Amino acid sequence: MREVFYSKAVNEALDEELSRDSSVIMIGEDIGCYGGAFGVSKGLWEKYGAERIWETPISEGSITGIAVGAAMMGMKPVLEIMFMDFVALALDQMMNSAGKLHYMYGEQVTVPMVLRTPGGAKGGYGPSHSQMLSNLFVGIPGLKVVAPSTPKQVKGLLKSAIRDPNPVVFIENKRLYPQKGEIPEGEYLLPLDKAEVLSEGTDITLISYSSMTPVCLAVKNALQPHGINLEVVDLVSLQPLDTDTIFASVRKTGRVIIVEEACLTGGVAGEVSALIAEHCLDSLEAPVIRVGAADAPIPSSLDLEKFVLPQADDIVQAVKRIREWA
Amino acid sequence: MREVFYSKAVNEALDEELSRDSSVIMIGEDIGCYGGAFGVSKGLWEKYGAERIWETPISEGSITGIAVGAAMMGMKPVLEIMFMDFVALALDQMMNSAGKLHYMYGEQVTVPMVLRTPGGAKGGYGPSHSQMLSNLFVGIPGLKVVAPSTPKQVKGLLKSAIRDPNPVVFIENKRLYPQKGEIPEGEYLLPLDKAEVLSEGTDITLISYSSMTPVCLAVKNALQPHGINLEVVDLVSLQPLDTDTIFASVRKTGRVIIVEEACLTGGVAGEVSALIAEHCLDSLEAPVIRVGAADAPIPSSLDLEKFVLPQADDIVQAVKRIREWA
Amino acid sequence: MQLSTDQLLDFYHLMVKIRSFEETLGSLFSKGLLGGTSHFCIGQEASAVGVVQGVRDTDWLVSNHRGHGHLLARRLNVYRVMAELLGRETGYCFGRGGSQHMCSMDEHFLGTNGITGGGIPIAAGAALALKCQKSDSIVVVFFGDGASNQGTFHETLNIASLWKLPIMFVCENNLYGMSNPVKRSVAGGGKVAPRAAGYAIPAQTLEGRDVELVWKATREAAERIRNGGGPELLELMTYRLCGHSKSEPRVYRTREEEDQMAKLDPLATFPKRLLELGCTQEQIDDAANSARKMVEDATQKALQDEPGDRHVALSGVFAEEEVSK
Amino acid sequence: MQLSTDQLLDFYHLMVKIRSFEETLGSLFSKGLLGGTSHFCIGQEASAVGVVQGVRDTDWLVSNHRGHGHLLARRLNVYRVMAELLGRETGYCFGRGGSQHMCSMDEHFLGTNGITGGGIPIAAGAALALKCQKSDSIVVVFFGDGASNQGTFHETLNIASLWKLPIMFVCENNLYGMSNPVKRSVAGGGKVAPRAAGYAIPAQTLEGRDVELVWKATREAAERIRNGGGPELLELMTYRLCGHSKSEPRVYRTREEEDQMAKLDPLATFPKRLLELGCTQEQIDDAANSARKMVEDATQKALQDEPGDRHVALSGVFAEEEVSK
Ligand SMILES: Cc1ncc(C[n+]2csc(CCOP(=O)(O)OP(=O)(O)O)c2C)c(N)n1
Ligand SMILES: Cc1ncc(C[n+]2csc(CCOP(=O)(O)OP(=O)(O)O)c2C)c(N)n1
Ligand SMILES: [Mg+2]
Ligand SMILES: [Mg+2]
Repeated sequence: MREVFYSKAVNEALDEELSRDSSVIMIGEDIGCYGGAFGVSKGLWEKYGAERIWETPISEGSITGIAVGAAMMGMKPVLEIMFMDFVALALDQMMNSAGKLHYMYGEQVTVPMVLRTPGGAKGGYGPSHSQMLSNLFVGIPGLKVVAPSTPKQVKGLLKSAIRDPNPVVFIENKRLYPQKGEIPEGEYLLPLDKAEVLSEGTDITLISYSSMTPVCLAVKNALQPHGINLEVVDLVSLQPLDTDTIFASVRKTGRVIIVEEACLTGGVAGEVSALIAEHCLDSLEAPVIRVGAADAPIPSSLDLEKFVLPQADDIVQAVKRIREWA
Repeated sequence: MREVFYSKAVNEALDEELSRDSSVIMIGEDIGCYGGAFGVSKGLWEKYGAERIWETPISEGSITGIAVGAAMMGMKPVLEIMFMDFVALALDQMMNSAGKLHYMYGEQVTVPMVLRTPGGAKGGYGPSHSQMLSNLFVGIPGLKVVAPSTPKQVKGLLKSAIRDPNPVVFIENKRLYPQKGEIPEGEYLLPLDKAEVLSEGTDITLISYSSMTPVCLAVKNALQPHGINLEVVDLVSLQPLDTDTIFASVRKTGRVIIVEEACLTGGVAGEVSALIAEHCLDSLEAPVIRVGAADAPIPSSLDLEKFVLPQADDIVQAVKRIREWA
Repeated sequence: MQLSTDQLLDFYHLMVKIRSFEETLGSLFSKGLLGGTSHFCIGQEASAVGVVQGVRDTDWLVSNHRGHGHLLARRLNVYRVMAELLGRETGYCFGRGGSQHMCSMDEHFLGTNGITGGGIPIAAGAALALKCQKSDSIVVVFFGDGASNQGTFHETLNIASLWKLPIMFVCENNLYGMSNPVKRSVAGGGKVAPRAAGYAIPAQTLEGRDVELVWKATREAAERIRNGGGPELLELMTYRLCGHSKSEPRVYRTREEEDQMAKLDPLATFPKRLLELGCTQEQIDDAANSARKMVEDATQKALQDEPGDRHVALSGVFAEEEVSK
Repeated sequence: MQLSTDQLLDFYHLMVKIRSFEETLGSLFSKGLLGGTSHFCIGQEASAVGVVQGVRDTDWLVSNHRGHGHLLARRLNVYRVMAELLGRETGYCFGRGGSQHMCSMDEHFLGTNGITGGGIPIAAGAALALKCQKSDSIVVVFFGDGASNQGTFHETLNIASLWKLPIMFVCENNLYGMSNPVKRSVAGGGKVAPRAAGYAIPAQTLEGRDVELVWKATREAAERIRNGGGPELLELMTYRLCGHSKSEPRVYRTREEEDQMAKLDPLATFPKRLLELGCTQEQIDDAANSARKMVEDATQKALQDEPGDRHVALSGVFAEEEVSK
């Protein structure tokens, strides 16, 4: 094991896959000598050259379509959308092409592309550069969606995503990029469809993904001394959802709080909650609580931002509420 | 009261609002002499002329931005996106501009625009012309979303939507256009944030919207003779959800089936179910069941389409399942 | 390179096949045997045949919503195309795709596309793949005048030019995008080719109803592109001698205009040209009759077929995992 | 119409104010007093001032992510602009918007915009409103060379031309979109103006660091547009003498290039020109010093202010219902 930054883990995954398979190419804005807006692709352009690293004009709609077309023809494009807020411009091609082509073209083609994009707030970037838009993709048939929270996950999953024959929306996170964690030595792959129980507990299940997972772990540690034993389940995969792991935890604790950085309304937490309400009703000892961002744009001011985005204390409050339930 | 087609009710609302307020304009493709792809705007171009009815080139991204800009300057644009499948191209401007400007520009501007679009399948139109994409909008702060199911609703709500100072996504439905219903004589407005209990019942609540509402009503009628008394609640407004009405019905029946034409995963039904799981857990006598489209593209073949889209029989089966619950 | 009379007769055969196919669909619609909708290319057969026959069978095609001509000009199996439209499992895409979402990788046909302008970047992506793979194939993408107003047109032409992609942009300018005349949709006079200059892409506007002219221009452009010359654009002036979809009443144009345009119908003019070039009336009639017969037989056969079952409807959303690779 | 020396000194004053504002932000960032990020327009002051001063105060402005120059050239209150950037409630948008999302309707400033190319259709929509309202105001929209590669550029220019909207498209071509040089992003040689011909929109490429030239061209174009002549495009060649955002290391260009470009810095060249035109060194220094002082005072004042509270953060998502109307 060795410690690396989340951003470096992404970079290693890209590097290893570019090196093992010449059909892997990268497409995106400022991914050349600049190394990507968050430095994630640093060094790759120098190493693999402009024939593998396709730096594009600012044209999110078409570069997504270009990734689709290249994928249909046997390439494995890894597309970077610089901020997740810009995926709206890529959505038509993801929804109406990438997610549908294998099915609607009678399984004659596959679309083995990855759309990598950093979601979430970095602090002060404001309404158009801070959103976690996981919800936009989770309702689209034919797309896989993953949102890793640790360096280990992000590396193993990105490699799997690149090798997967289906389009994968790969949600990174700006706040996680500078976080460190241990990763295995040597090559490893992780499955795209598995949640991870990051910390076992008995009283309440905290379900989260991406940037909110470390926050949940911190809350667990903070409450442990008070005799509250939280289980932290990281969804990892948002589409498909690993219902086996989710339901097992819910059945164990009977109390669930789902935490995400996306807006409360219409988010992935709602889908998870609905699945629980359909399949684990008997096990529930308390209502399913969701903690998420307020249904508001994310303000630029750092002070205002804190009121809109879910904070550790919001989770603590939810824990209190759910414990009070008879 | 008089009987009109759903499409005609939309047309009347447009006509009345164009006539009462000169700041109302229409923007869209083929909305001139052609009268819109589904004939909804027939006659308006002849009556109000090209200075009010702005027929555009095929440029969904920009015409949405144009509607936003015109709205900021005091116009009340009614934008038509010909098929809901194409809203992905409009999403950036809806999400990153329309929904945010009032808030992020410090309440100096309002964006009183309506994006009208027909969702849902018409039968055989295939993967790119049949989707109900309500879920794309319900997670976006700052947008109101309505999805009327009857001629009466659609007329009163469209008039309210046009007068509302906020951006409203107005989901019409291709299958509903040729359906008839009674509407009041003279002018009337309906509130944008209210659900409607279309048929009272005591045993199970069916919650639905848009095209699935008449299907739910038909199921109610079919099961009534078998002694099953269903309550049919039409959400009407998807954002905000009228939780008062929803919860009241759930508390009454204790059993809920949520039905929508959108894909099962990541849909509005999930949000509704999550709200119920959080706020009405004590009242639930059975798991909350969702009925929706399969998580697949919508095939072109009429025969295949039936397997993917929710059918009356799927609701009947859900009713059976939910009744079996102890 | 000159076209032989055999080739010309073959072109005529293909054009009649397309016309006959569209007319057959029309009557299937009116008989209620066809669901959904469909966009016929009646009147536009020459641009389809001229372009598709002007490139190699191993060059890749990307089409749009009005794609039956492109499919048949590439000699896809008429029966399986018809079966697809009829929603039968024997169709190219098991009936899942239908008219606007049909593909045949065996025939290097990357698909029709229901999103106006949606195929343009996909085609560039395919061209990028060919470039990465050092293939000597090129990509041809068809789109209409209306589609040239989409952002994807602009973005993709720019990128294709910058990257010198092996792609031919073929705009079938039939003067209308649905009901919208080009004068009110394509600024500056209704022509698409002048836009290409903004991206340093060579472009020509040609009479698209002249199959020989189209064939020749395509062949030449294709060779330049194949030799690394970068993208080119062909604008083919044409006219759809039918409604936009199914049988709409065409309120946006006059019957006089249509009558004028009918005189330029390639299926009316081309036989005369064939006679001039020395073909016999019998050869011409044979070419036409055999085409019509193929369509009729194909239709009868396809009508017998069954639609897919629940499994066909619900499977195939995801491709199976690669076992490793 | 000629510019008086008073006007020219005023332009210089505005340009220094912008420069000083950006430099102040830079030091606030390095002191950790500013959150998020920000795009400085150091080196681009002349295009902002020349354009904004070349139109009427009642003409509407739409800006992009690099908007501080546009805001200050329109004489927004420096203190409130600074307060907005500092996230204070006294800012133009209560601190909700920040650098990339700032608006002042009183000053006819329709907003900066964080989505590259996002402001272009919004501006056309505003111009459509003016046309509907039979106003004699026009709209000016600023965007970069990079933004000209977005689909919205194409779609909007086309529509603006077709509808003869009262809009001036101003492209500040600073040779880079973030790290991407125009030669690798704007096909055909890196110039944006030639694209306008495809939409029959008159366009000129001008030296954007010459504030007088920019002012004059803007004035003339604005009058033509105001008189119903339809949209025009101005491409203003300029250079950002700083990183794309905050203090990035600019690996994508050489220090030599930057040194060459620094010689064209409008803040270095314009004072010489002012002397030539008969201004005294004292006048020039006064103009500069008063500008710097305004920025300093504004900054000190804004730093004292408080950020908004929970209510400011969570309210205002929806506008109140109109009571009827
Ligand atoms: C994104 C999108 N917008 C609108 C439509 C509806 N539509 C289908 S074809 C068409 C007209 C296309 O015109 P053109 O590109 O000129 O092709 P033509 O139909 O004339 O062959 C329109 C508006 C669509 N399918 N997709
Ligand atoms: C849709 C979108 N894509 C990418 C970005 C990231 N980004 C911000 S500014 C910029 C470069 C813009 O270049 P240009 O238009 O030339 O303006 P300049 O920065 O040079 O003033 C990029 C890529 C963005 N904000 N929005
Ligand atoms: Mg056309
Ligand atoms: Mg630039």
